[in-house]
Amino acid sequence: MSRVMPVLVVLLGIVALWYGAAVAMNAPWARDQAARAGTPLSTGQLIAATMVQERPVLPAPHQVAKGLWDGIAGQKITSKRSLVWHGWITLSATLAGFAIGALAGAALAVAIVHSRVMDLSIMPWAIASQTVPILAIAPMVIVVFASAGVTGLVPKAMISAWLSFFPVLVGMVKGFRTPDRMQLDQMHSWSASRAQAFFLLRLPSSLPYLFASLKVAVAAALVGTIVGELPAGATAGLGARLLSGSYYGQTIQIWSALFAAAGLAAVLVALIGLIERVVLKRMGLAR
Amino acid sequence: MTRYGEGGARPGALILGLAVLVLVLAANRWWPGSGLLLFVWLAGWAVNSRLAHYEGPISAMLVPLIFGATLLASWEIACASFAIPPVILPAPSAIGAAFAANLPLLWGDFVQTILKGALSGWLIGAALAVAVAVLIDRSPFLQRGLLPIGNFVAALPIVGIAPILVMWFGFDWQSKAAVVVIMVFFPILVNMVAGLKATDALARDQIATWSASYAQALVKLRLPSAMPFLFNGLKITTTLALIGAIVAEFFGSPTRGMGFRISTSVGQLNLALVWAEILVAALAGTAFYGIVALIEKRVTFWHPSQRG
Amino acid sequence: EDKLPLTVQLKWVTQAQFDGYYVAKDKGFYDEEDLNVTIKPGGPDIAPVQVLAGGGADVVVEWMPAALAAREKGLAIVNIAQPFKKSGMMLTCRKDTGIKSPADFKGKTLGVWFSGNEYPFLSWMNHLGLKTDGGPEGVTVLKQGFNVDPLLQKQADCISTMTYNEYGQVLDAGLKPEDLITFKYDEQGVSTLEDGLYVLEPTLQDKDKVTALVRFVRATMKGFEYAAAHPDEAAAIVLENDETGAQTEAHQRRMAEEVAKLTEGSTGKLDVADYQRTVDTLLSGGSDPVITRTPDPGFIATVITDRAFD
Amino acid sequence: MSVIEAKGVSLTFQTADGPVHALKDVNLSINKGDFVSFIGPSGCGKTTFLRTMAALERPTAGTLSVNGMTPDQARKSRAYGYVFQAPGLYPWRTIARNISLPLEIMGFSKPDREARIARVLELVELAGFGGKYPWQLSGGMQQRASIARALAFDAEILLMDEPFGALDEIVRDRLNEALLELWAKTGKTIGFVTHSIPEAVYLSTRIVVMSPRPGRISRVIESTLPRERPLEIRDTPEFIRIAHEVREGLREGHSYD
Amino acid sequence: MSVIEAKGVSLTFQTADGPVHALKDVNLSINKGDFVSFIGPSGCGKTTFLRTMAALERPTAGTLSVNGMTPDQARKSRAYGYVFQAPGLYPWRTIARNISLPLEIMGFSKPDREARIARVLELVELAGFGGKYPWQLSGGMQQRASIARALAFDAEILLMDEPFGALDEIVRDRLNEALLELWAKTGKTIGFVTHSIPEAVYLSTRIVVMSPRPGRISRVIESTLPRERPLEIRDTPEFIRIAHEVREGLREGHSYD
Ligand SMILES: Nc1ncnc2c1ncn2[C@@H]1O[C@H](COP(=O)(O)OP(=O)(O)OP(=O)(O)O)[C@@H](O)[C@H]1O
Ligand SMILES: Nc1ncnc2c1ncn2[C@@H]1O[C@H](COP(=O)(O)OP(=O)(O)OP(=O)(O)O)[C@@H](O)[C@H]1O
Ligand SMILES: Cc1ncc(C[n+]2csc(CCO)c2C)c(N)n1
Ligand SMILES: [Mg+2]
Ligand SMILES: [Mg+2]
Repeated sequence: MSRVMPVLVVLLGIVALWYGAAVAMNAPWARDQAARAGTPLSTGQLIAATMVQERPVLPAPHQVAKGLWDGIAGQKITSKRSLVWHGWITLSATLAGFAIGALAGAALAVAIVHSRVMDLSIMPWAIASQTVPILAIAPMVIVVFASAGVTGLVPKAMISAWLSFFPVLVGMVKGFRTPDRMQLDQMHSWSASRAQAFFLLRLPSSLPYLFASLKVAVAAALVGTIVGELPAGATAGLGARLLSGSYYGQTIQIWSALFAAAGLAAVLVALIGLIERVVLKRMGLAR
Repeated sequence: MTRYGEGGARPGALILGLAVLVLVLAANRWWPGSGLLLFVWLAGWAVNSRLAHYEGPISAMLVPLIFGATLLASWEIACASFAIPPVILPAPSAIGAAFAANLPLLWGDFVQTILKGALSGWLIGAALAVAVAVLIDRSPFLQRGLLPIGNFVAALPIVGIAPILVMWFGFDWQSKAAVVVIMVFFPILVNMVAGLKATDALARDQIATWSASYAQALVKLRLPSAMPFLFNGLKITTTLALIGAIVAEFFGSPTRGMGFRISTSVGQLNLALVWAEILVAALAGTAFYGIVALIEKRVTFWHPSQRG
Repeated sequence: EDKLPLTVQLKWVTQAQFDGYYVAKDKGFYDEEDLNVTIKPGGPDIAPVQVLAGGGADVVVEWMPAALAAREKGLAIVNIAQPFKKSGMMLTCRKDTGIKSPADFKGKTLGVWFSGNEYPFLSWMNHLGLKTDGGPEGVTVLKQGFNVDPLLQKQADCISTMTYNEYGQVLDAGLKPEDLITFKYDEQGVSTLEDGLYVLEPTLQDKDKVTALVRFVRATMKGFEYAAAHPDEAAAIVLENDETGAQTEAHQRRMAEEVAKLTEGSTGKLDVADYQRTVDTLLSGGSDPVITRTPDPGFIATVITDRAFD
Repeated sequence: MSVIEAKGVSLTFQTADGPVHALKDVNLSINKGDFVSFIGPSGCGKTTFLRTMAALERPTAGTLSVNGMTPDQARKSRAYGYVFQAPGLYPWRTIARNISLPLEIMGFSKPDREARIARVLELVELAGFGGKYPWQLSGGMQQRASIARALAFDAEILLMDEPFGALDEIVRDRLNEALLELWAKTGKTIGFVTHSIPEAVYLSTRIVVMSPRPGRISRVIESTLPRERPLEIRDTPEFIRIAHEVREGLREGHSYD
Repeated sequence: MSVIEAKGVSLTFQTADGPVHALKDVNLSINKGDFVSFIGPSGCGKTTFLRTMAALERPTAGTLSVNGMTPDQARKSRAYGYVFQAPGLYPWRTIARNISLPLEIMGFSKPDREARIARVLELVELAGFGGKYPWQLSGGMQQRASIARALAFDAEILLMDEPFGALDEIVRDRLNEALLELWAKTGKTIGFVTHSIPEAVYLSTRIVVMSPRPGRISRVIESTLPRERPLEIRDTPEFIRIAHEVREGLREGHSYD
């Protein structure tokens, strides 16, 4: 109860604001249309007109809700119009990409805290790699993979891994360097090997950073997949859905896909939050 | 400060050299061009392992440069020896030529996209995220109410919001900044919330005995101890901000900007210019990250990770 | 069994613009020719020429300016057939902006597609003597996104539309034809050739591929003919093949009808006059031309259409 | 007039492997200007009791009042100066600015702050170290800095948890004297945890001996020494008698387990 | 036969506001089986010297050898058990698992580990607290846990930095006895920092008095007490004489500043 209430209240506030914004943003078009038709609108009629447009600047909440409902519950989940179907395609590539990215990020971080050569040579290039606009090279990546005969989930997952490895890398490098002097000295006085100092000290003390990074990374992985879905021939997945909605000006379809994607991200983030709580509790860190 | 346990092993250099030579020749036989590639890599790595033993700013500059040179050399070699068509991947030399030939154009795009779009969006997004993190931290009600919804809103994928924001904020840099705000908000928020929770118990008790007001505890204790986390978020988002600003231009823009140039040049198959823009993005991103990292070093000098 | 395989990369997402291919596949025209055709939908991020160069497809649907640009960049790309005779590109303006003729463009904001599609526009402005740098003596150019919002939101006075697609969307959004004024590139004498079929030169050395291409072009043209005659059925077939589930039937039906007007009069063979007009338009494209010299004759290969139709 | 009044105070921590009775039915009344030492085996609840007085823990049973208010109200009126068992200096502030922190919070003016910082640094023999960061100081120096911080503002009640544990005998003697002087001059009420019997006897007007499991008060010894105490008082028979009594009390506590 | 041999050891820290001379020309030779105490005012370099012996700092001048090896080689051969001045327990491990940590690192078998943990917990009087987390223990209990951790594996050289600072007299006495017993039985070499003069005299075969700014050895006092030492030895004239000498040395150091 005490967990649901605040969410509901805030949600209610947002919905109210949203309706207000929808009226304000959609009104010019409604007024225009009326003016062209030569039938002036009363305020009531105007507000009603802003709620039902087919291509609103900002769709009203209930329009999006209906779009979502149609997309999720209104179709067989194997239908091409089902958001569940598209969501699943996106989710599978996201999870694959996230797994690859998180592992790669963590592995690079390990290498960086242990080797000065790696620290000096990798870090600047890892940063540079993230500034390459993926949407620009994604088509080339897809083309290169396709010419090597690799299509489907893998190229998308690579792009999502590309985006998600960086937050993990940065967070883990920080986390692995968090143990203080005395703790490292202790390890040192026991002549612990690097591996031992890593698993027994650096890794546990990096966990708060790790989880914060993983949350960011999983959201980034989803964005990566969606971006990867555009040049993959815009056939399936939430990204394709977004794009085709955008291309055909179907505002409500865009918003539904958008919410489905954000919902997916929120679920993934919440899942990691859950794992975080369980892990920290089992380690005695959550008091 | 003393360091311990460093000093690399020095195996028999001659044997190693011979082994490398054999490996290189064998590889080249089996796959022409790959031998040279392998050689470049091994040589670069060998030089770097040596250099890394010298502490100080010079080796810290040289090592990444040599690594980068190795990368570029192998790219050039690969383009030449595997006959990669330039409409798929141009060689670094061609990219360099395009870069040098288009400096004024690249500068104009840089100003439009990075300075106007990315930077302003990043600043606004970061300020918003910090403010919301503090709000959330202040009120358990908001924490339960806003954080899940915040997660949700902030996870909206860029390709979905960009067209909407272009529709709302127009074609110029304002809509790009808006995209950047939304993109950088979440990572900074998550890190900042974690940072505000990370103060140690003793310090919290102390400040309680002084009966500090909420604002005082925030300013004097919690914000400083959240700084390492905040900078974590700020660093991650420097690159996100660039991506956001560039990609948003794909969805509508005036006839300048890095994203505009990239998408237009792809259509013209002027891939060298595309990569020259990517080069600008990489340089700008690295500099941006570097500046934030430098500020971090100054602000969180006390954190074990900075004390070395 | 041993059908000849062939992969074709489309320029855009699955829609009735490409109904000829989908109809040929669905109606078994490719089967009749013993072909096994894979159709890859495109999208705004796909440069078919790149896919071709990367070996992702045997044959691509592309607009001629992009193909010419690639040729000049050293990619041995060749036109083997030209299903679209006319250009569907036009500029659509709101009447309430006061624009009545191209002379009124001065000082206005115009939405233009880039990525290689801007050249006919630049050439046109060059003819009109208008600068495109945003100054008061010229026009302000916006890089238009995928949709028609800039016109609806009054962010632009005119936007680029295709007769078969975006124009319909403008109407769907609630504007009436009488609220709008349109300028077809064809009628302004600056049109360039659109959907054509292109392959790489080495493909034409491969006898099996040539055979496959001959059959492919023949069956495809049959598909376009059928689609022109049965737009409703063509639209249904396209809808069937759309994996995103985004298209609406009404829109696709209208698109099929409009596309029929563009393929009308094409036998599949490239008309040399059309080709020459395209090259001339592009060569007069202003300050930053997409091509700088007349392409070499190797750009056009008539072998396929010759063998297909004679 | 009693400043602190504990009636039947109990505190139980719930831990994964069962409850820990840190305090059990503690009754104590401390008068204004008293110097009360707490002594007892490690883990008997001294820190917990001090924390409860300062409103850092809430008793699970019983009541505690400070100046007739709840401890929390007293805390809000800034009645406490607290020296914790660990130094707990902020790593991002120099020693001087660490000491300055509570002064800033309480709104002292800048010149006043500077004067106070100089005075207390002098007092704990750290003059010249104001510009150093905590991690650049030795353990004992950090502990002294933390004492300086609690002394810098004039709280009515001073709670000190083993403040001199990490100091050598000579500095410790000097600081003991300084503390007594301060106490005499200001009439503060002081709660003081120590493990040193002579220190407890030398400083206090009253010595509270605690014993563990569950933590409770086993003896309260009133000092019969005069308020004026030169260091030599430690050789008087009276001093030795009281010290003996405290030791007895301590031993009793230990024999329990 | 000397185990530790320091020749002209100096160590200077570079800080933002100038260099700090933590150690200056320190010469000392410690024999196998010696029990050496270090005593001196806070900040005189005791911790720094202990750290240097354990290869946690590198001298800026002079040489140090341990068993004829460099300190770093000795460290790699796991010659040291080190008790730090602050407990430094890992918050994510229970007390038992904290003690287990170095044993895991050194590859002791599981039953062996468990036996050792039980033994040292008993020794420091923390039996029954193995399952608690560090933050559930009092300051003194944490300190004892950290001692237990250093005793759990049998290092040849034991370096202890104020291990008993946070303990009451009675526990301290008991632990002093236990330490002497352990030392007698195993013949370890022990370096021990303390602020308590009686403790130093009671435990050591040699007492090193240090003085600050710059940190150096001002006196080395050889104990003439027998190896066998009941607690009552502290009342003998010999004991009191040595204690006096140490106090003199300390006072000297203090008068320097
Ligand atoms: N947060 C906590 N959770 C659980 N148990 C706790 C907690 N804090 C203290 N305890 C327990 O309460 C008891 C009393 O602890 P306290 O810190 O008050 O002892 P102390 O008398 O100050 O000891 P010392 O002289 O060693 O500092 C101990 O047994 C300890 O384990
Ligand atoms: N990391 C450091 N950086 C700079 N100065 C340091 C550092 N560590 C110690 N010092 C300085 O070196 C001197 C000796 O410190 P050390 O910790 O050895 O003293 P100590 O004898 O152990 O004192 P205590 O009894 O208070 O623990 C001190 O003046 C201290 O300020
Ligand atoms: C980003 C982008 N926007 C528009 C076009 C132009 N275009 C080429 S094919 C096609 C289909 C028409 O229905 C359209 C609109 C493009 N190439 N790239
Ligand atoms: Mg305590
Ligand atoms: Mg010390």
